[in-house]
Amino acid sequence: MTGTENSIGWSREEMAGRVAQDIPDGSYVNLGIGIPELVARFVPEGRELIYHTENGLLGMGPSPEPGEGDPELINAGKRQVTAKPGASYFHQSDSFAMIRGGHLDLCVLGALQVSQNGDLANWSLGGPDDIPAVGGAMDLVAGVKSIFVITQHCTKDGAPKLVESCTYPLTGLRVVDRVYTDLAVIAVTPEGFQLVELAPGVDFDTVQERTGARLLPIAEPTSNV
Amino acid sequence: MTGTENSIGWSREEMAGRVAQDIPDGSYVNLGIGIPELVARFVPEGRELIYHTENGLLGMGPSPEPGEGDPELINAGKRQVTAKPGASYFHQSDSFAMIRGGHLDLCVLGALQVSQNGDLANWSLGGPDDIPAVGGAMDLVAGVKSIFVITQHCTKDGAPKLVESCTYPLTGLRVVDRVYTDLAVIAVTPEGFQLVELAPGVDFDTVQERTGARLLPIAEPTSNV
Amino acid sequence: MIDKTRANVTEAVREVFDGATVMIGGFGEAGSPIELIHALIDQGARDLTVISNNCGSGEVGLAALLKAGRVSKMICSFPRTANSTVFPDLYRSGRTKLELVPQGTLAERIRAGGAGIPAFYTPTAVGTPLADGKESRRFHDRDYLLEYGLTADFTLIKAKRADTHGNLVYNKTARNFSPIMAMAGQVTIVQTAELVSPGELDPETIITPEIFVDHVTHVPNPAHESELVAAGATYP
Amino acid sequence: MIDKTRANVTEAVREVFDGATVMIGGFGEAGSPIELIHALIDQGARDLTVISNNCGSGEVGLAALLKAGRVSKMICSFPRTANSTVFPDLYRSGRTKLELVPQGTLAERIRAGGAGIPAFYTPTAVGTPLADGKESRRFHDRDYLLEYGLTADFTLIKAKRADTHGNLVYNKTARNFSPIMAMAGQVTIVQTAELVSPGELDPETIITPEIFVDHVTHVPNPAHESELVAAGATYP
Repeated sequence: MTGTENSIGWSREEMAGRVAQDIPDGSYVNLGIGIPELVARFVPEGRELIYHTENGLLGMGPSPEPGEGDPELINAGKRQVTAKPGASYFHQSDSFAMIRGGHLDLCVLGALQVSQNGDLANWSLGGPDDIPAVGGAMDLVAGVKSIFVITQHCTKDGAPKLVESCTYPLTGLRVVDRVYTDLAVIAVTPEGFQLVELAPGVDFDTVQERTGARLLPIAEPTSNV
Repeated sequence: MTGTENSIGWSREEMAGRVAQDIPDGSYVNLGIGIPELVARFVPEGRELIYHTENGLLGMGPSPEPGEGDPELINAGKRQVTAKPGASYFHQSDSFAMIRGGHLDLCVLGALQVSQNGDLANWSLGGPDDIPAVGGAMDLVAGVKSIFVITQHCTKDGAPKLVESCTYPLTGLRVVDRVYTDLAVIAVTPEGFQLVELAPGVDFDTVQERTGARLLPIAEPTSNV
Repeated sequence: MIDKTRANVTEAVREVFDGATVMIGGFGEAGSPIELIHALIDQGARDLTVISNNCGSGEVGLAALLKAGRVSKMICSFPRTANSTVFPDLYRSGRTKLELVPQGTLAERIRAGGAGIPAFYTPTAVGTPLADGKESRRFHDRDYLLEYGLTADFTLIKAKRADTHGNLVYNKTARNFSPIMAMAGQVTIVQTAELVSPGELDPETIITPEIFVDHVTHVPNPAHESELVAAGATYP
Repeated sequence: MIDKTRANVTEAVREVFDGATVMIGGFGEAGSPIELIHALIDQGARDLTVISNNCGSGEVGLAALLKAGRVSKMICSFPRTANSTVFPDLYRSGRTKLELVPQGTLAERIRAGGAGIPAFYTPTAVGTPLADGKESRRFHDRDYLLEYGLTADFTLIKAKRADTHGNLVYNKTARNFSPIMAMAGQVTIVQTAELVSPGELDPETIITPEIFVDHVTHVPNPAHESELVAAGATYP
């Protein structure tokens, strides 16, 4: 299944835009490093979102114009950013008080694997020669109210990233609420992975085939809920 | 022994001045409510002391001139104060991080009783109808590097305040380093109360008689220390 | 778009419910959100647990809330003050319970609650009556008590200046418990003497970032408790 | 009288001893006290335990201290960076040990150390390999890990502006770990881009009060790590 990425389904930008659609107005949001950073480009018209970067800034804005950055105004990915009107700076203990204390509404993270009960692995391949590095990922999944994962549905080798149980070292237990992939939007429910939406031109069987755990079909709306 | 207060020995102002002599230049100091507040008036020439008030100010200055105070610039006794150049404001958790974390050099407190092993009772008479109120006293004695007590040697009824063991509810265990009274300066040592200095016109026997525990004489200077 | 302003103090405290836990900022009169407290008296919520360092003075502000019989329990460090008779009467008659907490432990419990820390160890109060019934543990040859984080359904605080997003700065020692109570309140309600637009506060100087704040209402000339008490004022 | 200024970075780091634990501020290059670190390399102390969020980049600053073989153990959350090869080599060859701590737990452990809290419970890392060997406990139906406060013999940080008493303010996200490390260091050593007299900093805006600071030295134009690395600089 090598090379299937982007041949069908959503592009990275479309995945990010799809995540953005699901973020309510006025949310306080932390975006992980990589694809999650793209989400900030797609805030739907009429909504105001406040971005938090765990190295100590609430109200993060986009990258600075060339030549206008400050090497000491950076995001968690150590890239230069800007501060919007209403922004504030704070130290690491206060920043993680926001995270651990449940004050952030949403965190969007990348993943190596997500299990059907919501376990997340996204910080280490667990190789004996790897330099382990965790940053704030474990704090974010332990503290933020909702955790969205944005990821290609499969690895570059075609292996499913949505699995029955993770084989890589865990970042947190039962923490993921939704997964946004190139093929579909999938909710993590008490019954397991449940399809929410298919990318255009993608059918249920294609997604199930590329998912390492049972996938429940889209829930039919009921009149009694 | 009623009425002995101030008939011999140091006045309250002299006691406060005597405490001030023992505070090294550059110390960070918290002064308790009451007689301890007087100490601030007696900073010896050439020394700079920085006063902390636990409600959130480092660099506390004297009372404001009449009409120039701010009801929101107060000390722990809820009296209006001023802020000196170099002062800073902070919240309660940061203020008690200074206290509990051992960053203050000295706290001067009043006392109901001090025991010969340094236990302090200064927050409650323990009466059944008393409204208990503790404030920051227990945090101060637990966290500040040195605890000096300034107090009349005996109660108004003539009962000793320096005792073998406290009968009033404790503020902290083994916390007092020195006691400054109207009659003497007394150190709390592993062997118990040890006289450091007598007030003018007061002799050892007078102090021992008014002390509820054994008093060791002034340590003779030795050539081998 | 984000606008946390509420038309007045009445709107700001509308949601407080019977039986709620309410943190109220202030050390003595400094930082006490008197106008919000008076609105809470009018609002009528009862059986409240109030977390505040003191119990007010005279018969205004927090003392008036107590006198109105709305508080079933106080969690505080120093319920006695010079002009305080309301709480002592309620306490002696058993109508209001008291949990007495050392001031630094109270502050740290509030911060812990806001920071997602369920419990921590402190050296404060070891060997005293306030350690009774508490778990203790030895670290590095010293004894410590286990203390638990505190949170609240609502927090009422006073700011000097706020923007419409809820970023706050305070006035001098009125800061005291307000920043940590803002963190620990599920719904944090702010009265501010000045109200400005986002961007008007220097981001380096904001003490309470907007993420901790829910409702902001403009009270341009807040009363000082000591002046009300001196004038013999009562509320309502 | 109080004057904490030191003539230069060499004087400021003079007391650091072999085997010391040293906290170093910064997240990536933001807030990294490069000139103090270089002075520490010249000073020669070895067998250091360093607590810092990252491990530096290129062969300047913290990476240069590591490369000079002075660090026997790193306590950090993210030792990998784009231009970092020094630490990986030391780690794989076993010459520098690593204690990996989640970033928020690292921050809270440092604050706890500075605040006299010996230990606290956190939900972070429960169920992960970083919980191995750690004590856990259930509060309100959720599991938490027991984590211990961290202190240091010395803390090295960078300020934007300081007064001669040691009151500090920082620049934007360079603030990061510096205020809490200032609290947790037995001796806190500051390099500051601007040096002023007491009273020139607004007391409402001071981030680190002077009580946490021991030595202040004026470094008017601190280097940026990324520019040094881009220029291929090495130290010494």
